[in-house]
This record gives sequence, C-alpha cells and structure tokens, in this order.
Amino acid sequence: MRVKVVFYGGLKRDVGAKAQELQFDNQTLTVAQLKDGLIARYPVLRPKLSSVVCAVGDEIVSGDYLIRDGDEVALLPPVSGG
Amino acid sequence: MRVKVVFYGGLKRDVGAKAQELQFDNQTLTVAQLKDGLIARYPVLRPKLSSVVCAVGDEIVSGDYLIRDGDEVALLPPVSGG
Amino acid sequence: MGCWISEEPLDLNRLLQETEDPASGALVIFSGTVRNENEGQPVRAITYEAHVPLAENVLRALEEEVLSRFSVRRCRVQHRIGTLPVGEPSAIIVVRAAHRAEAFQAAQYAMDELKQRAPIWKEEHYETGESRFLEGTSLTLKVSGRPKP
Amino acid sequence: MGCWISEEPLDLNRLLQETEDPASGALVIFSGTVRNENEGQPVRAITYEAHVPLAENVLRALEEEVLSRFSVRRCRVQHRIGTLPVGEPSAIIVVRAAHRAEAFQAAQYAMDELKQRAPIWKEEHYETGESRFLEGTSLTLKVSGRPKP
Repeated sequence: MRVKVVFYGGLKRDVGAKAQELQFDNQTLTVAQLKDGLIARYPVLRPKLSSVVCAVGDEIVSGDYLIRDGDEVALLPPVSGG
Repeated sequence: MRVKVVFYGGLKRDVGAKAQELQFDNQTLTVAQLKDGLIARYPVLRPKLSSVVCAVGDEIVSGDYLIRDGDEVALLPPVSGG
Repeated sequence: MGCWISEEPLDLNRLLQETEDPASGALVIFSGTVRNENEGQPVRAITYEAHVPLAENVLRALEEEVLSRFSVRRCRVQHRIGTLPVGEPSAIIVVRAAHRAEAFQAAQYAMDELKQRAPIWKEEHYETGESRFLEGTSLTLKVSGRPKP
Repeated sequence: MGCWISEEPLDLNRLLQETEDPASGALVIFSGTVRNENEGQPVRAITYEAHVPLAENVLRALEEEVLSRFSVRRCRVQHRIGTLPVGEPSAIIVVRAAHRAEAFQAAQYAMDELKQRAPIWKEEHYETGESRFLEGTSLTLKVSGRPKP
C-alpha cells in the first residue's frame, strides 16, 4: 500500500522533507499503525507523535481510521496560528 | 453683568435657542446663582438643571465658580455619545 | 476641531497608519455606527453635537489614561459630529498592544468611558419625521482631565 | 485558497464592505500583526503555513459557531499564509452586532478559538538568521466542524 505522508510545521524540519511517498506491506493500515511505521522510519518523531493528529482530505481522522491505498495523510503537530 | 449661556443637547430645544445673551444685576454671580436665574427665566429647566453641569472655556466648573462679566457658560445635560 | 472631534468622516486607515508600531502584535478597533433602529423605533439618522473644546480635552485625557492604566502601546479615540445616516461610523477606538487580552480590555474601557465622560449628545431622527435627544450619564467635574485650580 | 485562508495581503476594507449591516451599531475588529520580538528574541519575519482545506473548514465553522453562540450579526475570520515582515497583519476578525458588549466577547472568542483549532503553524525568523517553529495547542478530532462518520 502506498501512502503519501505530508509533514506540517516543525515536523518537516525534523524529517527533512515536506512530503514522502511511503510503501507499507500491511493489508490494512490504520492511522495508529501508520504512526508506528513512521516512528520506525524516523526515530526523531517518537516523542512528537502523541501530540500529532492526522488529516485525510479536509478532515481530521482518528487513530482507527482505515487508510486506503493512495491516500494522502497530513501530519499536524500542535498549532500556533494567530 | 452680561453672560452668554449656550445650551447643549435637548436643552436647546427646551429653551428654544442654542444660545442667549443674558443680563444679571448681581455684583458677583456663581454658577449656582446663574442656574437659579435660568430657572426663573425658563421654568422648563427646573427639573433638568440638577443633572446639568456647566463649562467655561474648555473645562467643567463647579457651582461656586465665579462667573466674570462677558463669560460664555455652556450648559451640559447628561451625555449620550458613542 | 482637532485630533479627537471631527466634522469630516472618520478615517480608519489614517488612524491605523498613525498608530503603526512594530512592537505591537495585537490591534483592536472598535467603531460605533448609526443603527437603523432604537427601542423599536426605525431610525434614519443621528445628529451628534459636541462641546468641542471640552470634548477634545476629555478624549485626549482618556487616551493618556488608557496608555497608563493598561499594558498597551497605542490608543486613539475619535468621535464624529454632524448628522450621520444609518451605517456611518460615529466613533472609533484604535488600540495596539504587544498582546491581545490587554488590547481588548483597553478598547472596551475607552469606549465605556467615552460614553460616560465625553460632552457629546445624540439626537435620533426617526422614519416618522420626529426626533429625540437622548440623555445618558450626567457629567461630573472630574471629566476635564486636569482639575480646575 | 478561498474566503478564510489567503496568500494575498488581508484586505480589511473589503471585509468591512462585505459585512456592512444597517442593524449593527457596533463593529469590533481584531488583527494579529507580526511583532518585532518574542521571548526576548528580535524577530524579523514570520512564515505562516496552513493545511489549507482543513483550515478553511475550521474557520468557516468557527464563523458559524460565533453567529449562533453570541448575539452578533456578522462574523468574518481570515488568516494569511506565507512569509510576513514585522507589522504585517497575519489574521483578522471582524464582528458586527447591535450592541458592543457582545461584539467584543465574540471577537475575543473567535480569536481564542482560532489559535486553538486552526491548522496553522508559525515559523519565527530571528535577526540572528536562525528560525524556529512554534508549537501551541494539539488539535483534536472536534475541530473539523462536522464529525467524521
């Protein structure tokens, strides 16, 4: 399954990229499993992902949301607008 | 003693004039005495003057302020700006 | 006529330029505008009258008081006089501060105090053709800013 | 890009026109601007980034919530993205109401909630040449406006 992960705010500096196309072998992939996979690839994210939420399209999704092949998942750290 | 009295807000409608040149026989005239004189001339002002303050120049003056010949005294009813 | 009482339309953009400040992160503006209704009566215009020299004194002193009482960096207060149609701004408060909480507080305080202290009167003109002077708060000696010697 | 998130400079005068309302007597505007200092560090610019489609959703829902929660007649919220120099407006809230107390409350609420809910991030650029991403509040599922089925 291919997933495009887009990093917002300071996450893109941590990871060194604004977006990454990632390949997962899972048959099904939840947002929570995606986060675990990201920590494996980018250990720098380990302390951060508990305060990160994910969005697909124009909505925030919960940890049990089932990602579909080709989905674009946005990683949203704590916000600081205004 | 001549005093020019200027009426603000609803007072000018009550009195029927924006300003009046008035003559007083007093040797000295305080603001409080001026108010009494005005009630004698304009009985419509009787219920109003207790909530009216007076200004000479660009400052509010108290009841014992001594008016000088030729002074212009402004009568200021309760305000409603904004 | 001067910086605080104006016969001309109030110019928000000019006040914003006048108060520009790189150390302020918050800008709060209040503007009173003529409303088409009051106490159930359709309103078509309001005439504002001021005792101009005293009102200029009072609003200048109010700006200074706001700057000393709140952690704000800029405060401007202006009031229009004359006959204003519905929708027209009658008063503007502009406050700039490092942070927004103080800017909001200061702008509210300035407007509350303007209504209590400024020698300004409102005559509402109704759709019926009638008009009425509104009376609010009695002035006190204190409003002049500096006490009379 | 749409009504709520803008790459172009925020246009206050346009928002004022858009929200004109003869039944409103009070207008409150809040604007956040880039400040030349944060936590003692001289700042020269801030880059704002948004998750645009989600942010548009969140700010649209916030406007609707403000209109239903407060006695106000108009509410517009806009946030700028891109790299903004000191003094530049980053966000604008415009609220119009019959009376001023509600307008002030609603504008403060809108700004407080924007900071909590909008998927927008700030990277401060310092005079030293360094930069830092600021992190504030974690988002929650609720911010989307409509719950995910």
